[in-house]
Amino acid sequence: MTTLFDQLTARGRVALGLFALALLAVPFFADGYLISVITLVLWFAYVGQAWNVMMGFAGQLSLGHSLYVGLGAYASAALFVHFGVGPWAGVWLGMLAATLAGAIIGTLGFRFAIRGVHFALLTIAFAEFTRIAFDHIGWLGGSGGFFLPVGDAAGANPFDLRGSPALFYYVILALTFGALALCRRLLHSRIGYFWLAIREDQEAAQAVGIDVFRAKLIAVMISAAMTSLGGVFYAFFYNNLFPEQIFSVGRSIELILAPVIGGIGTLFGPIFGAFILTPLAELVTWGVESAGLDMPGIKQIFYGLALVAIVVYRPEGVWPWVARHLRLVHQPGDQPSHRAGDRP
Amino acid sequence: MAKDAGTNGPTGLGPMGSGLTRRDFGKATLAVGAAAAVFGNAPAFAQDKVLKVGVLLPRSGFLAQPGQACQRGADIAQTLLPQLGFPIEILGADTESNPDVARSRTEKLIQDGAQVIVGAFDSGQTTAAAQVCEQRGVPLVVNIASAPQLTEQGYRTIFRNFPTSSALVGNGLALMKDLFAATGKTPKSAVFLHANDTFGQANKAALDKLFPTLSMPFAAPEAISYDPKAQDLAVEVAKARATGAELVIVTTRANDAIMIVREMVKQRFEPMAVVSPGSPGMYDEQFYKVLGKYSDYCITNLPWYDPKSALAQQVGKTFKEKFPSDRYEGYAFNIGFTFEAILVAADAFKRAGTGDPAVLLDALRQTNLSEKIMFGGPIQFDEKGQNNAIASACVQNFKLRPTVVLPKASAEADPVFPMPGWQKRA
Amino acid sequence: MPLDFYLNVAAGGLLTGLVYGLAALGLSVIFGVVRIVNFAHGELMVIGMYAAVLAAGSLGIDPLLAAPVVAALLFAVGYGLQRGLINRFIDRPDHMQFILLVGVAMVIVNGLLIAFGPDSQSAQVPYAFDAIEIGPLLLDTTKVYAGVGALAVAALLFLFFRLSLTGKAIRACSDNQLGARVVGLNVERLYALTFGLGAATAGIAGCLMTLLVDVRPQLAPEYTLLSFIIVIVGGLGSMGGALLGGVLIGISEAMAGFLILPSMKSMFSYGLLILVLLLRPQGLLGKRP
Amino acid sequence: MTTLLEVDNLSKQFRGLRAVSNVSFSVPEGAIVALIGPNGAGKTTTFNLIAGVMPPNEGEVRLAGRRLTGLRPDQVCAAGVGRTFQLVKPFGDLSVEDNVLVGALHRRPRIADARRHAVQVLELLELGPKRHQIARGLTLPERKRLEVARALATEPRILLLDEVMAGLRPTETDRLVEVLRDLNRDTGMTILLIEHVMRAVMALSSRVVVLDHGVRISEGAPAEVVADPKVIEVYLGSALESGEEGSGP
Repeated sequence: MTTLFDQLTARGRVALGLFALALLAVPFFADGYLISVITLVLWFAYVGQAWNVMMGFAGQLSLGHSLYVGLGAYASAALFVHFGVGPWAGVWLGMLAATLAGAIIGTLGFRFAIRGVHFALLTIAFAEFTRIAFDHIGWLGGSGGFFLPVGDAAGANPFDLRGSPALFYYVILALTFGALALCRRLLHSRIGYFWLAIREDQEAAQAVGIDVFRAKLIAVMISAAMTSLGGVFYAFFYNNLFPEQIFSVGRSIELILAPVIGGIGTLFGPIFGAFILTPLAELVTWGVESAGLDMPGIKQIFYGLALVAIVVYRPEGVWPWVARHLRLVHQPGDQPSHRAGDRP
Repeated sequence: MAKDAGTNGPTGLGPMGSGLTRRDFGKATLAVGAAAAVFGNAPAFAQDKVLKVGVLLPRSGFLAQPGQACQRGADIAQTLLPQLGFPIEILGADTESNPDVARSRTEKLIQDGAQVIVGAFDSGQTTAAAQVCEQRGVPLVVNIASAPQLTEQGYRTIFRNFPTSSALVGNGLALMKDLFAATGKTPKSAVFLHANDTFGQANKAALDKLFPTLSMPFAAPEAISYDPKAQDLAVEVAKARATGAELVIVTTRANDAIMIVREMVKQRFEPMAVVSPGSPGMYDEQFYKVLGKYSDYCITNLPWYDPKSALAQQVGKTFKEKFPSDRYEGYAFNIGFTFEAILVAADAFKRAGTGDPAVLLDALRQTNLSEKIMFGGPIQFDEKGQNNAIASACVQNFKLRPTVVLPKASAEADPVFPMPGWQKRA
Repeated sequence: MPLDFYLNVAAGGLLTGLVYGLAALGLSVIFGVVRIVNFAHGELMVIGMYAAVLAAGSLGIDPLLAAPVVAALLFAVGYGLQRGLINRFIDRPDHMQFILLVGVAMVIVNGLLIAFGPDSQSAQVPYAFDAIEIGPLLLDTTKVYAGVGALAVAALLFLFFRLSLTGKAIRACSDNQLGARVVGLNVERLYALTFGLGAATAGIAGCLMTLLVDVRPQLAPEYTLLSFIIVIVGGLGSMGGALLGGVLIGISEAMAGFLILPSMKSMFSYGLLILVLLLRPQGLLGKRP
Repeated sequence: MTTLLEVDNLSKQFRGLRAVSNVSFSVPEGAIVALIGPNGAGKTTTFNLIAGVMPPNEGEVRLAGRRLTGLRPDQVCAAGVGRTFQLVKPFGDLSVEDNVLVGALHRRPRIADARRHAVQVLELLELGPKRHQIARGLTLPERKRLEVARALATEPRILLLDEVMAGLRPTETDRLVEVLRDLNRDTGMTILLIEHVMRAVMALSSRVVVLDHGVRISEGAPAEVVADPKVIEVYLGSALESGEEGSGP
């Protein structure tokens, strides 16, 4: 689980290229169902990537990322419905709101030296707090839900984010690749190295002159802003918002599954994880159905067992393992004895 | 878009699909193509002897309870409708109470050949499905979902045979006036307790809007909203009691109805009646089981099956055969609307003679169904796809059974108002 | 508003809060010793609720009497879970433990859904609608039984940790794991025992809870979250803190619901949680790390 | 010789226990000064007070006349103090080069520039061949050197080394002593070190400060200090008391 894993070999580059091409071509050969599923996969890949900035890079566990999804979604939807402002202008308000929320949570949490599980719970608390607050904001529909007018499904109006599934597909694909590029850049930047240092050892990071508070705050803010963009997409993709759903703890959990399963702190982990999980869910549904098991809930049981199996047997995530075995990345110099002599 | 290029039609699914192993599936770069092989078969509009109905319901997750109740309506429809000359084949799907899943399941249903979608109990999941149906031009017949926006958002393929929350509350309040008139007793004040969720808030909005226009005999009730996930409603009931209201109006979900009545009994709060203007809860099987004698005399003014309707009786009979250990009344509401939604689709298909979506949509628009289960005029849809002719009945619990007491014509018994005190019950 | 209204509301909140506190106590004990945050705690509690409902429904046993048996059952579940699965995650990072337990929770909730169906079920007790009058107070009999039961179990647990040899060994283990190993304690076994005890406590809390609410599978995540709030407010790893947190949340929710808007009362709890995290991150009765 | 680091009347209490008590000493520019004393003498606490890990109850620290007390550790580093930790704290999952790169980034915001500098520092500490390895895979002596390299990469005016020789074999110690001496000679790097290994202290330092129970009991050239009866008593006493090798407070 290191930065080294994004050092693709020639083989890795080819695989990535083919993968990207396949994704670009999807709407030309796939049917509506597949497009829908992959759109969902990409959405989780995107927000997973955003979450990974905070957890995978800077080592700060957030279990309340639904907060940023919701803020982005509501801000852009409100501008669109109430003032006729298009989503790409509304994005800025959404990002501003989410960044601000991230800054508040980060400032409070980091100033008061809240770490680990406690920090994670602080993030949940803020998300839940906001959910209940939004339940009571009549201007945004409250718990009754906030509805966007439906656009023309046939056309494609990327400026208002109204149009066919293919349009949404390409938008989320672009976002996913954009996030990948941004994260790659971040990871190889000064702040990126600072984050990794903080993730590894906060005290040592401080001793080499890193303003830990500032660096962590930046991580939260970037992560929040990126996540809110996922929220904007969500709002216009689904055309309705309910605080109950968008701010729910369940969504926060769903959101971190892809990067955790794929491999925390790696660039391709979130994408890879999303491409495992959603198809896994579909596969399980398909398997359960073709086995004639008409038991609501059985699918989630298999899914839960699969999750457990993955974290038990692939603790560092599936991507690093796959990448190693398929030789998609360069191996570290010579094989170090992993975890052998951690502390003298 | 070259939709046909990479798909292999309905025949491609069988052997290839089952031959696909988990390992093949895991290979990232192959997954896209492989998934296309498994899931990708074009909609089959060829065989038009039977209408394929995709029934989308939250059968697990947070809404599992009503979702599974609705599913019984679909099961009955599958048995009964072909006997009545409506050939249908139901494809079921579980939304897991999650709009993301609702969306992809809808796509899958259409992919598997569903020519019409019926669902999805909850407004959020219904809009997720509506989105897909709109894009694919496949009609969506809503069984239950009351958010007014559903038919106001601009979808052209949506049909709703369920009242909007404003219609629901309007009818409910009107029936309350009828009740006071029929019994000659009128409360002087009321309090409104509601769950603060989609449905509860829609009810609240409708109540606020309609109340002034209805010239009710009491002042606008104070509203007390509570968290739909609350485990304990002692405080809420105490607060309601403190207002000194003579009438308690509730919009509940399921368990909260039980909690409210139980708390009222314990706190010895005895209003003239507990009335719901159309929410689930007080006619649920669980309500009777848990509360026993205290469940009696509670009133729900809601769309209900007309006990005099031949179709309703037939559905009731089929229910008895299929679920001998359960009571029809406890599930009738969810079953009735789900059954009717499927019936609406089947009827349109019969008239259209084809499952072609465009033709089917036209046929749906011209729906005029008088042979039905629930109270109200013939099923017809306005230009937005809303059926405005659904009436409500005043249903009061007697001897642990929901009993129609109003309208007079279909009444099975006379209303009792005010209700006898909690302690005075045998 | 007359004073007795407030008193009634507060007393009701106090009694319910004690049961919440007991559930949270189980969570706290597990964290204090094993250092694992049990994200499937509410699920264990709901298993206890179903067991109690089953006992009441099929055998006519009062949930209060069924509690010891349910506790034994959940002890076994907890012990097995720790031994078989969780033990190997003790040194793994928080998020890994989290996902593991999320997976476990998913299996439990949906297993219950398949086994018992989605409809809520209740344990019928003859005193379900009774109330006890004490001066101006009018208290639900069920709440009084549940609250007193919770207090009694908490006291027993406290005594166990103070007086019994095993209890002392567990405490030693939580203070200094390495030290415990050095003096020859079987840490793995103690961990499993602790997890079992925590689960059993959740099971008993579940039994008591069936007196107050009807059980359905979807309650589980709610209880997990609630236990968390309470434990953080009271202090992770502190036994008294869990009870105090439960009572505090119980009363403050009740009062907030009464004075402001009931649907906003959990917002109050989260507000309280945020305040405590900021002002006293170790919780009201927690020790500074 | 001008004074670079001044420690002025520093005191720190932990729950009534006086860990450091009115300690004063100074480190001249370009010198190597050793801070010695038995276990629990307050050496590491003094280091932490200098590095800004915690604030002192009394007194202050100045670097070239500038007050360091009250600054956060990263600000102290920015002021020109590089430090290592007694229990090494490598960034375990990063490569050796990246570990040092993080230090170098402090004064060289451009990655390429910082990386060049990092490689130079690694060469200096003879870690060049190991630079692509994952840090957690290094041996203890290598990790000790990595600590020094990372601190050095921040281009400090003074280097605080906390027991970098502990746990090394005599040959390894000699090697590191040589490296440090070269560093001091070639670049004029000022060094303050906590050390138990007297062989290193004698070989490196121009001055020695002796602490016991938080109090400075002696100061002077190595040979003088070793001959100081107070120092001998303290060392003999503690050797008689326990003789164990533990960590400081």
